[in-house]
Amino acid sequence: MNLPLLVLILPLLGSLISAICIIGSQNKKAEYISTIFLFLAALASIYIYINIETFKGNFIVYNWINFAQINLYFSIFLDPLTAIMFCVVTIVSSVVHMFSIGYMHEDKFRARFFCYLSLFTFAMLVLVSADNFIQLFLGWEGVGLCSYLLVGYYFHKPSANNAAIKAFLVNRVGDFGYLIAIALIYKYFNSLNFQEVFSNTSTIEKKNLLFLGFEFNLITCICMFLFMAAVGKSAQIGLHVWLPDAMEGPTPVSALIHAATMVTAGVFLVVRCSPIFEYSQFTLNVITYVGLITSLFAASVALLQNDIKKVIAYSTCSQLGYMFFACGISAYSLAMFHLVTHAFFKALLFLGAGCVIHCLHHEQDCNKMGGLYKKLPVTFAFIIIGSIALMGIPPFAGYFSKDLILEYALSIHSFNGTNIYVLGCLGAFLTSVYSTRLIYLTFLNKTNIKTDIFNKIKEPGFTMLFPLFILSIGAIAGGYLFYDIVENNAFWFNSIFTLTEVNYVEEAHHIEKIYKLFPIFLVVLAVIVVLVAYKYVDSLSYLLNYKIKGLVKFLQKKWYFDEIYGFLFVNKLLQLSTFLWTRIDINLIDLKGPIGVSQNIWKAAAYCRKIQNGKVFSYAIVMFTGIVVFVSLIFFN
Amino acid sequence: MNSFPILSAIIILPLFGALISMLIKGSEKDVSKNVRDLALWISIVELGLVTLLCYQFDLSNSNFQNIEKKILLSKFGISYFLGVDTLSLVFILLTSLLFPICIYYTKFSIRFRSKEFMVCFLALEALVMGVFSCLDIVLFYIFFESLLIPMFLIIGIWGGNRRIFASYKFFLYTLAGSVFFLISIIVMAIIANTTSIVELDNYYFNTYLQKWLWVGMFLSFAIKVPMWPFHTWLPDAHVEAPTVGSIILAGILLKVGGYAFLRLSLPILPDATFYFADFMIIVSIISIIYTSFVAIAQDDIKKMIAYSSVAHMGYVTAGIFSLTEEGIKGAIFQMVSHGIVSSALFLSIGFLYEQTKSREIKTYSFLVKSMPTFSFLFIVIVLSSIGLPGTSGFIGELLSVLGVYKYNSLFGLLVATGLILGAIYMLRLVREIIFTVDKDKVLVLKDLILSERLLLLFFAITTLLLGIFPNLLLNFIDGYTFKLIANF
Amino acid sequence: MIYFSNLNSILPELVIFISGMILLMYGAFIKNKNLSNLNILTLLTIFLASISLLFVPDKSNIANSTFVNNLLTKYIKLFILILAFLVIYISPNYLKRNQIYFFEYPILLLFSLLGMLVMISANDLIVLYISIELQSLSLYVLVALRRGSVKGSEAALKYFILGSIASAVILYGCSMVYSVVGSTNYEIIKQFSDQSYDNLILSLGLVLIISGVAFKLSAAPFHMWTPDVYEGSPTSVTTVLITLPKLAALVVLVNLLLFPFHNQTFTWVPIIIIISILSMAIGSISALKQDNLKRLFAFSTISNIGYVMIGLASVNDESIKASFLYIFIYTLATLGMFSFIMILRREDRQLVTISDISGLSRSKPLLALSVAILLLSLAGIPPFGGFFGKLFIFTAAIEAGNLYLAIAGVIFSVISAYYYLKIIKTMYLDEIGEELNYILDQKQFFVIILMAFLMLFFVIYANTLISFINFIYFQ
Amino acid sequence: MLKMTMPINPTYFTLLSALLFSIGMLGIFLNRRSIIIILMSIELLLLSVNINLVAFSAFHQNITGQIFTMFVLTVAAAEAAIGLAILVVFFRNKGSIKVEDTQQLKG
Repeated sequence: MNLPLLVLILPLLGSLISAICIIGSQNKKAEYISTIFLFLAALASIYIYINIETFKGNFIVYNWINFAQINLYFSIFLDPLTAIMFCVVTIVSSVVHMFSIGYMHEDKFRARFFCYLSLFTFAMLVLVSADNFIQLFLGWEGVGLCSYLLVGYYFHKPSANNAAIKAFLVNRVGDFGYLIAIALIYKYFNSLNFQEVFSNTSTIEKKNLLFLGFEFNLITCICMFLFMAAVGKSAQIGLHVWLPDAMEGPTPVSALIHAATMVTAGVFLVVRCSPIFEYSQFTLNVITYVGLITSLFAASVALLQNDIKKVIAYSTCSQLGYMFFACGISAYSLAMFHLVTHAFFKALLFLGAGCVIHCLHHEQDCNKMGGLYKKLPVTFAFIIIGSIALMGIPPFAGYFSKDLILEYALSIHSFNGTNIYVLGCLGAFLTSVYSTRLIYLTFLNKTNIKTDIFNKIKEPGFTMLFPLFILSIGAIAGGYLFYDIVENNAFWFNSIFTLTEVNYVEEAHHIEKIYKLFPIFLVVLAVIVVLVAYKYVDSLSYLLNYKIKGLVKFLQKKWYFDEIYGFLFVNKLLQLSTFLWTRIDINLIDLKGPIGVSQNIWKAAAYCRKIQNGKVFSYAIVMFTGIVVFVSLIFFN
Repeated sequence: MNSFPILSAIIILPLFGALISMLIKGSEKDVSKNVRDLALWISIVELGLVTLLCYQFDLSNSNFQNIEKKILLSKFGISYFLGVDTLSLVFILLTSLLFPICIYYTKFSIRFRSKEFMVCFLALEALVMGVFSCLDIVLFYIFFESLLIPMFLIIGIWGGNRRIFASYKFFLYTLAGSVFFLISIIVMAIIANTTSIVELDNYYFNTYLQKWLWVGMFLSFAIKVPMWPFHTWLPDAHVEAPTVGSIILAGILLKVGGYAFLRLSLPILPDATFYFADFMIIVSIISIIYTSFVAIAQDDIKKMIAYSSVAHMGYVTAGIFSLTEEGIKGAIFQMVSHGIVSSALFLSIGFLYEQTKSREIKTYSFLVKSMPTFSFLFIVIVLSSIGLPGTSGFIGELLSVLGVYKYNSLFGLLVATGLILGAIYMLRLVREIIFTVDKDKVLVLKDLILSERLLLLFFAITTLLLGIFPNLLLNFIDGYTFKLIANF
Repeated sequence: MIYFSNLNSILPELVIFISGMILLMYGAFIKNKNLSNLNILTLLTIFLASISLLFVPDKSNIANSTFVNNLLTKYIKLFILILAFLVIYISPNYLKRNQIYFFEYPILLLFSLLGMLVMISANDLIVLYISIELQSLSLYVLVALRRGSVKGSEAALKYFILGSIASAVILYGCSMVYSVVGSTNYEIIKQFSDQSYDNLILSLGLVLIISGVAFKLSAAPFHMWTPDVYEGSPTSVTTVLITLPKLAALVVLVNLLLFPFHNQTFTWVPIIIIISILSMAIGSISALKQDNLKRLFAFSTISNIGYVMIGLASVNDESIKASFLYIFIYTLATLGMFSFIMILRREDRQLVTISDISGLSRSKPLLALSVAILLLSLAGIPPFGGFFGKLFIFTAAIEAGNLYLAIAGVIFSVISAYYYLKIIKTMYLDEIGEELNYILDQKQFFVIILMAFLMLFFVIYANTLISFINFIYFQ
Repeated sequence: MLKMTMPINPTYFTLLSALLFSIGMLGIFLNRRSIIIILMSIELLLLSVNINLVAFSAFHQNITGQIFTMFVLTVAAAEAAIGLAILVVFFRNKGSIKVEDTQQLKG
């Protein structure tokens, strides 16, 4: 039996079986079967990752669509990039499956949850293992669908439904970009398979296309539209509005989808299409600066969020910014490295937050928590590990991936590089500020939970803590385990393409020591500042609420993006549609068209009846005028 | 040409059935019972005949098969000329599938005068089969026009409360359009001195004349499709028609317009088609975007679905007039998928309508609790109508967008925006009726009975099947598209 | 005796004339007592007349060519006799119930029939005028037959006044032609007009004659009398009025325009075009708001005559044949419709308005179905005969180059489809009204079914019919 | 022997008959009083034609015109008879022979 096919089929089987279990409503069976299948898939994908050499290649499942001499196959295309993504997706997914057994324990219909979760994993694997743009689009939209279903899992909550639709529609806007990119590629490359398109990108590089009178470079257009899709999926600035609302879904969902897998699909797309992106320097610059702005924007907004999950969501958004500007400076392997490590420690943070929320009976506002280190020491420890990895303090994985990006950026001595380094450090500083604030408010702060509830809090069960343990290994050891991704480029074989062959690690070593230590110094400084500020400066709340009230409100309101979009799109859309319906469709087209014409004819009929007035002599007059007209006709011709 | 005239049998069988069901006497109750059984059996035998036709149809040669020709009128050689190729076979198959389902479903929806209903319905089936299988342009016009009579009666007698207005509008609007088509037919017949479509295909009319003929045909087919400015009859017809009427109207009658474009406008008038291609795509773009916006503002479910069918048919006409191979294949695929999806949508609304007798969105809420299986199947069908990859809707839309993009990138861009708009009103509908919890709406609906579930399941499975294995259909229409593309 | 040698060419007219006289005597004796056998006798005479048609030679002209026979006239006469047979066949029941069952009715009908037969084969203006007068006068009296009804007498009065004006106009036209040509014979007129075709007085005379005949055809500017007369007169008389004189008048017009005034086309073609467009317009538009069935079908005749005129306006042989085919189909359909109007009876009252027949499809399904077929055929909806009539008319018009006429015809047929549809709607879509009287008159019912049958299966016998018309057309 | 003097130019006769014809027509349009006047004007129409016919029969030296006139006269008589009969029936039903009363059938 072909192993990669097995990895793909297992989640699908898991979801089908749990779908059947929904009808029988034996939730127990659904949980265990889908989790076991996922663990098997994880082991298989680790095995594939280890000896990628033997499994390399394209395994065709069946002939999906063929039209106009194009044959698109539904297939599993295995190369190092896919193998890594297989590992990340399956490991995190199996961990989340296990965690949600505990987390969703009291929900009577959790078979449906597991069905959606496994279906999501299957869709993600299809996306990752695509060998043509259409199958990637299939996985892309499948993932969007599952996020719609999972975010809207608690369908009795109206806010969950709205959030689900918002997520789906914003993703759809991104997919619109993707569809245009496909159409462009199809029109000029006359094929949609990765191999053919990547191989002759260099030949078409100089081609310009005319659009509404403007001259555009073809490759830049394609890359811009592909990047638009990535922005939509990875919630970069502009199309990020759906990510914070997606927190309506259960926490394991956010852990899996909004931390590790779906949001990284955008990065994966950019890395997968690196052969095209390399030829368009303009797009790479755009990616760099969008990544930078997003990381700063998300970090700044995360500073003052009250909801624990929203803070982590914004931190994901900002870390994605890091990955994107790593791709921007065509350090794709660094981006992948950061993606992998980030997947582990962000999932760890989310699941930790999940434990906290679970123990406090779905209380998400961190101002109402505090002093939990006494009650939940183990979760506290795991969240500490996760935050340290996030902040990038040396021994943990975060340091290796994030700081490597910053050091390499500095080492290329280009305008972009220095910008990235400076703003990256600022981002790192903000990251450490909000993560320490989060830890302080939830754990170290004096409790403002009512004492009777506070006493009843106890540690979550084994099924919830063991996944945390696995992820913490990843968060700690991730840096070492996956370091060879960055070490030798040979690992990537030819799945990533860069114009100039660069060895990132020893490039990064060239910069002076001081620049290496500066980000760590900033992070530690931030930790101390926050702890001191919250611990001893009692006038902090006064400072925040009055002194810099405008800035605080601005950040809390998420830079007013929601309001702008709400005004610009949502109710404008409704106004336009009612206008079109009532004004144009009914009054103009219908009344002027068929009904208008028939009314005129009806008036003519009434007029004719009036002429027929029954008087004999009027009939005779009409006859006579007829004769006179005909007689006069003779004279004229 | 084998001996047994399958095509005539396919047309005459339902007429024969209609005749017999006229003669059935007896009390109201058992007349309606055995008239329905008779009609069901007739349509199932019809389905068997169609499968036999498909079975013995060899895909290798792409020209017409099962030819039957008998001179009716000596003038211009107007003849009873039947023949079938892959394009018409696809639609004949779709029709023969939908009719038994509708007849079976009448058990729940048609309560009174079921004898007249079955007569109209079987006559409608015969005429639709005639439209898709005839090769003489006058015969095509005869079937194309006489479709209106049974449909007029179905909407008029068994419709909603404004049914008479709606049936009048439907009948006279389509008649007004198709009358110009008659003028084009006569002009063509006089000049080419033949009325068989096969000969007309290779007869060359001069371009100036082609443009006028094309305009004549456009007026009739655009109303039938319906395209943007001529679509105002569809929402009224759908809202007032009985569920079964809506299924046939959306599932098959809209396809007759698209089929007519592909069978008549493109092959016979290539230069005019090429000349008007830009105009047609612009109008289809307006159809897609305009009607999607209007659908958002609707509060009557059936009207919303009606407007969405206009948008979906916008993809069809855009695909056809992109004059590229994938565009046309996309258009045909979209027609089949829209036939299945819109029939399923109208069927599900029919189930709701049976229980609550209201089509307003605000009457339903939180169906997921009271009707879980219905909600699941409804969502699968809605996803296909949005055009989610993995469902048939996606393949149709993708190929049309690729085709239009190849023709002209700006148009391709605008057609692709339909992708976003389509999702807005469909998801809003799903949220309103299936998920929102509304305390004051206390009506509890019973979930679907087994036979209703099977019907919806059949449609859901077909959309998914066509989405996962589209090659079944795409290879099937290969022969036709190559032949058509040759003259562009 | 040579004079009597070619008697056989006027045999049918003789038979009708003589039997008319005999029946008149017989009628005077029986004084409305056993009128049924009087009726049978009239049917017998008509049957005899059609048999005698077989003996008429294919090609003959007698009485120094004032009376000509050819294949066309022969078979048109046969068709008129068949129509007359049907009309008389279905009317006795109606006459009995509406107290107009006098012995004069069949006899007057015979005499108007005689007038029509002579009119068709008239080859001389004098004979033409006399036959027109004979036919019109008997029809005036027929319309006035129902003594008690005010409407009947008013209709008769209008019909008389306007009819005699029209005859006066025809007469004046003939005198104009005579004053220029010096003879009233068609051949001599033809020779004269061949030499000096742009003679003003001649075209003036022609125009006047056309206007007069157009009145008989109830074409547009001269149509004002039709709705009032058809509504006022008893339905069986309207059935006569609506079918027979139209056919005879058309043949007269065709004979006149194609034989003596053949090369005067520049005068009469524009007039025919104006007449056709006006008739179609007024016929279809003013019928929309009608509620009375008889009035509605008056306007429907006007619009159908418009279509026939399109055929005539395109002058070539194909279009004239198309006109004959059209008027053949249309007369049959209208005959079926009017026998339906006669059959509509509830206890004592004769139903006339559309709303009276609401829900007919529930009470009398077969009757409703055949009426629906007739209506759809009149509207020109495809599967039925009417569509092929219109198809050939439009083809002929387009072939002759006047495309605008075809487009006008097509648009007006859409408008007219509305009021045919309105009747179908009342029958099928509306709720059922009170019950018709249960026992339908068998004869009328049979005629309706027969006509519906002819319309439905037109396609099957269409080819034989067309080739037959080609065969008899002016060989 | 009757010397054939220069015959009167027939155009005068056409003018005369046209004049009579238009008088008859006006008689029908302008009359608002009674129907009998309409009947009389119809008779006048027919007579005007006779003048024309007789004049031109003399001009063309053949008797067709006069034969035609004979027929016209007989027909005019028959018409007058029937017209009066219908008028009598109308009077018996309606009670008056004013032109305004003939307006029941309209629309």
